[in-house]
Amino acid sequence: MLDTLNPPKRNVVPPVSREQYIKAFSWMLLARTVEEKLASLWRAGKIAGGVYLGKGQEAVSAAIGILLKSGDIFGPLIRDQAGRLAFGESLVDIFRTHFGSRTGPTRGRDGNVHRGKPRDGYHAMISHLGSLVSVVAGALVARRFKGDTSAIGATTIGDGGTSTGSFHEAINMAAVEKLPLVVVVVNNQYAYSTPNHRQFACNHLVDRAIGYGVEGYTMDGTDLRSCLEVVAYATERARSGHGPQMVVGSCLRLSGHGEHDDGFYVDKNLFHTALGRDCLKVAENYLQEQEWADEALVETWRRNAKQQVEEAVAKAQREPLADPSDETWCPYATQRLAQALLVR
Amino acid sequence: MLDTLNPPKRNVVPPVSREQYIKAFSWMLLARTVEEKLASLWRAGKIAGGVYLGKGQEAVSAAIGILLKSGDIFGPLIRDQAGRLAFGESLVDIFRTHFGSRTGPTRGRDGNVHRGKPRDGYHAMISHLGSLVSVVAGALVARRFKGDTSAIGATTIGDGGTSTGSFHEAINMAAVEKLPLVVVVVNNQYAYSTPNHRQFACNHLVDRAIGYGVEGYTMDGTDLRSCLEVVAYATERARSGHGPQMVVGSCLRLSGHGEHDDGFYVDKNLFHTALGRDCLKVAENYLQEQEWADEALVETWRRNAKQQVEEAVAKAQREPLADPSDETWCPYATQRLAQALLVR
Amino acid sequence: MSITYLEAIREAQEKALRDDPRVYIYGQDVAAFGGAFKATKNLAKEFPGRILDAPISEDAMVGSAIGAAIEGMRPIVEMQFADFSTLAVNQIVNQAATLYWRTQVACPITIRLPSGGNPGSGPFHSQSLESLYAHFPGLVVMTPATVEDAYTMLLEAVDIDDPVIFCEHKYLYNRLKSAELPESGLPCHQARVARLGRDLTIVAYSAMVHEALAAAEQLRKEDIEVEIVDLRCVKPLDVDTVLASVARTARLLCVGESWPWGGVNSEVITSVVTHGFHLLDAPPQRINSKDTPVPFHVGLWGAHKPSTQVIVAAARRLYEW
Amino acid sequence: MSITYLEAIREAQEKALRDDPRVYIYGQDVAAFGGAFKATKNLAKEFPGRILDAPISEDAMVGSAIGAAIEGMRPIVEMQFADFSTLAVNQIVNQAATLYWRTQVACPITIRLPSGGNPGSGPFHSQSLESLYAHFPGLVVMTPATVEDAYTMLLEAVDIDDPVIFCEHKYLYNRLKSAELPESGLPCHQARVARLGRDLTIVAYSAMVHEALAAAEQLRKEDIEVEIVDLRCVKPLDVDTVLASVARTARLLCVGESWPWGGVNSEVITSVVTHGFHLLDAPPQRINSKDTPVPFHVGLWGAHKPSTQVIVAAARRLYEW
Ligand SMILES: Cc1ncc(C[n+]2csc(CCOP(=O)(O)OP(=O)(O)O)c2C)c(N)n1
Ligand SMILES: Cc1ncc(C[n+]2csc(CCOP(=O)(O)OP(=O)(O)O)c2C)c(N)n1
Ligand SMILES: [Mg+2]
Ligand SMILES: [Mg+2]
Repeated sequence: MLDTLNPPKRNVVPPVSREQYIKAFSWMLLARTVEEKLASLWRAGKIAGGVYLGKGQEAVSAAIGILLKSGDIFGPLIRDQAGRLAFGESLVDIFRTHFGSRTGPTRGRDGNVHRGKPRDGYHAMISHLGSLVSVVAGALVARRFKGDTSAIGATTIGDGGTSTGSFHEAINMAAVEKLPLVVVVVNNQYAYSTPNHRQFACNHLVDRAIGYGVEGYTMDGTDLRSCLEVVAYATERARSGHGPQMVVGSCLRLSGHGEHDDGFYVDKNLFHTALGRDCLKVAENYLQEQEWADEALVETWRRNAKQQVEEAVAKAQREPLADPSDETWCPYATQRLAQALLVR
Repeated sequence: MLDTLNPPKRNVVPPVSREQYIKAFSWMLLARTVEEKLASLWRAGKIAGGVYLGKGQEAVSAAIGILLKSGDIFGPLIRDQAGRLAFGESLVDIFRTHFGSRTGPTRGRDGNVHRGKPRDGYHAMISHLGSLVSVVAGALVARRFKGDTSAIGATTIGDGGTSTGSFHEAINMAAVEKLPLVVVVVNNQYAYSTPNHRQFACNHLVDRAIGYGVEGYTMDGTDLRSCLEVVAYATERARSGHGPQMVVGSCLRLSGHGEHDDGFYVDKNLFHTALGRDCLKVAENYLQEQEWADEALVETWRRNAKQQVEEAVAKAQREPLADPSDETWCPYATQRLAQALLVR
Repeated sequence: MSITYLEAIREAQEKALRDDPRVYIYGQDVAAFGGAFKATKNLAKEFPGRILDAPISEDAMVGSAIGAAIEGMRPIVEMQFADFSTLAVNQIVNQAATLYWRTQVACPITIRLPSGGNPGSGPFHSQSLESLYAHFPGLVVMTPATVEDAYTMLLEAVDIDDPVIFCEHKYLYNRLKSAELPESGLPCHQARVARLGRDLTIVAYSAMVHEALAAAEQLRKEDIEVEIVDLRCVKPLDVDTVLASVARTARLLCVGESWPWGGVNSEVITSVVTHGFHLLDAPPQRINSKDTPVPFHVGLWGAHKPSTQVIVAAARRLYEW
Repeated sequence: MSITYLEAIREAQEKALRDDPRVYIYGQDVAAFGGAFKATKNLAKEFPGRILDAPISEDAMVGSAIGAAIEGMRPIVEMQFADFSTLAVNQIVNQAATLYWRTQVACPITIRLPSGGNPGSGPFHSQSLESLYAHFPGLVVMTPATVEDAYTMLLEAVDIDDPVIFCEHKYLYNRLKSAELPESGLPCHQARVARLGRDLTIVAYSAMVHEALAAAEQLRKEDIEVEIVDLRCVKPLDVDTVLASVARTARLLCVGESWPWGGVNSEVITSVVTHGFHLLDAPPQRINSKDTPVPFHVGLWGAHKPSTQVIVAAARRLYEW
């Protein structure tokens, strides 16, 4: 399963344990539950703007979130609900951000997936694809300056995002600086409506790794075990001083680009290939195969996830929304500057 | 010598002929002579701004210029004097541009290496590195629209320029469109003062080709024969429908970054390696080895080149410089717009 | 039958493609998908091979359009949102905008920027970047406010030999409707008096023309007659038409959705006071969005951008000066 | 002993590095080479590991500085020329400028832009981009005109919690000298009256302050006393100081090297007329570079940018109004 490009296969990663697998699965399940709720809130007109789901990508994302440690840095993208949760995001913050609550991390100023707590190593993406990679790299430069040699950083990017100049500059720069950065490329076959063959012409995106002088691996994005193994390997390599790691996980986007989109353009055949498997189902089957959990236990978890989500939504809904009268409309952080402007 | 990365070695390129070699050598010699003159004019204070030389890179550049045909497209960079000449640039235009002559292709508006005749397929670079690659690619898109299936385009980029996002986006896009684009990367070991190891971390820049799904080759940039062979192969591949080609030529910049720079930071050991060879000398030796030309003949060519250059300089110096009173200071091409603004 | 602002943009592209073989469209998801906003819907079917999906490479999208234009084509580049054009700024302002000036070779490209705010769009899908581009020499920056202008100006943009930044307002896409499309329109370098008035001139462009019109209707009830100049094109700027209006009304209020510092409003006001200072009986005024990013929450967004009510209040104050 | 504007910039960086372990410098050729203009000369030796050469990746240079700032560092990014910052526009205006507003995490980065024209530099090594950045909310845009300000403002830029675009003028680098460096200076949000006068206010910034001063000396011979306000920082803009000066002189001429459309001049004039219309006895005027790219040929360049003579003539006309 460990399909590495650069280094020889090595047995540095212990086999995936029941405990770890179940932990990851729980985040996947919770993420799926969150997103089903978001979709229904959106359909009900309770969320302005767009709603973007990570359906089909929970395995990749959960694996990243779980294999990062406290003190690490994470720069998630739009389909990383599972990873965000695993990295420590509070459920209620998700809904606060979507509603535009005054209490949310962006206080209604930015919405949906544009949330984070950058000072805690949990970065808040802007929309411009590719532009977060260098930010996470820079955070790692800072850690090096501060003498923190144990932390690593991880960020994700879509197949489409790999075409951005920002992505290229950032990964090259991280390679020059030999930063402990793990870049996980999630190839879900489409960028909005654009299929791979209109996005790039190489055989496999992992072929880019060698050109940056970074280590590259592939993984089956629909298979949690593959993701846990490969991401464990990559994070371990990064942590032990082997510089940037590029991991390419393949899967299929199992939702529209956003909830406004029915994805009519997706090649329907893909749903019947290995790429089209639902990672959540695959993982549930594996749990049962391994006799790590039976259907009833999973059902309990599912109910539990639902309940947590309902509670979080209810809490967020009781909280005040953003209010223009709270705003000073001053963009500056520097106190004396802000004050001088307010006086004027 | 033909060191290809992707496709199997094939004997599609006929051996370099005496005639072709001599033709290329002549352009190299002429370019060197032009640049020596430019440098001395600069030292004499006759040229404002910077002067940038292609010393040590004439073999790569001449090979490109010679292997492009009439109707092809060329996007040269700063160290491409030889290629520009081989592609048809007039000697006097070089000096006109450096002097800021009213008669030059930019009429004094832009200077030194920023010249071209884009409508003739000879593009005029702006300073921003990497940004010309997509322009040349776009010209090839246009050719495809126009049904021109025989033309190709070539452009060069430095080791430093490969770090730009523009470069990445353009070559990826060209690969997706399968354009007949030859990108020649001239690795002269430095980008201004910055050595390769601060610029990229891969073993060899040609390793990038596979990640774009383009064919990639290496060549010895100090050896005209290698350059003629490999560029012939790459241009032929592009012409016959094999999509973008990436050629990486290695050499050493044998001048400062510009004439203002003494290059003190260059590792002096490099001058004693194969990279540090002067391609002009290497080519001259080869001519003599092959008994294609003896010292006396080369000396005649040299004198001839000098004379041509002196005549061009003299002509340019007799011509009027740009004059602000000629300028309408209107940036628009649209006649009715320009007129409306002038009336106002 | 009625046609929307968005449909007008689609129709203009269809006509341009039909009439001129040099036209093609390049952008993310513009082909089979028809574009994020459906501005190129069905065009790929109608014009096979001439509508090309681009990778997520804004810099290369514009760079390649420049190269194609050099070869005589007339590309239309669709940015998925105006906000993403910040990644193509270099190609736009340094390569496209300067090409003709440097080489005497024209650069007839049109870059469509779906612009402006919409509820819930947030800071990175709401920007109005006309002022960024208008600052640079060599660009034509169009900001159509009507269905008719969306149509004729886009045709003119494709026809013009200079690079055009075509700022189409997303808020108007489906909200603005007209009975039919005109055969022709004013040339882009002419502003339009959108409403005649006596007491006060409001200069606006794009979606703000409609806020201004709504404000004018309210003010009419107070017997304040507002004249409205729709700039249509913010670069070049038709100062003459503005001056002529101010000569009639002696009062100037500028309304724009972009940020205040150095935007369209400040250019209009400066042009008026440097050339027509004596025409004014009161200080010219401006209303912009607040000087922060565009907020996500609908309430914040509503307070961030100029609204009819704010315009009414400012106009009343100016009238009473 | 005397110290140049360029040396002041070097000294400020040296002091910042010495006093604050959070400071580091990132840019092309800034380490062993000391920077294209030698603004970081010897710093790599003095502060090993804290001056890092960057690949030719302006976007990643700024992006990484933002990431480091989030972690509490205070990076200084050197662009080799202001002109190349167009490749980092997205990181600057969308990521850096909005970070605090979005997340309440400050983004204390300083981006140094070697700006403005020099003989023979041409369209892509001469740009003045302060107006581009000042348009966007969240950025502080400094434009020091003196050796002293180059020093104290750069220290302030590093100290400030917001992203600062530090526009240092290349023409002044080696031409401008001072006896010594000050201990401290005005805060950046305050403009400075660079010369007292009675008849006319000239507002300028960066290199144009010196053209204005030269013009003032000439005009003095005609008994026209010019007051000069050096803006120092164009965003935020100290309108109060300008208004106070105009209140004394009743005449305003703005001089800036950037392009006219929507630049500093138009923002200053608009701020003055909207807030202090009644103070003016004559139409405010502006002098900018011409609305074309910056030409290469020295003669064209001289005619493209505002010169002392043009300022003198405009000031005289305004005085006689
Ligand atoms: C620089 C940039 N250009 C365009 C967009 C608009 N856009 C948003 S998502 C998207 C597709 C992204 O595809 P991919 O990177 O494969 O991620 P996925 O949505 O498949 O997870 C596009 C084009 C953007 N966000 N950023
Ligand atoms: C985008 C961009 N950033 C910075 C520069 C400034 N600059 C001019 S030449 C140069 C070095 C170029 O190195 P390389 O690409 O290796 O070409 P070489 O000079 O070695 O031929 C730099 C940094 C530039 N021209 N463009
Ligand atoms: Mg995708
Ligand atoms: Mg080089």
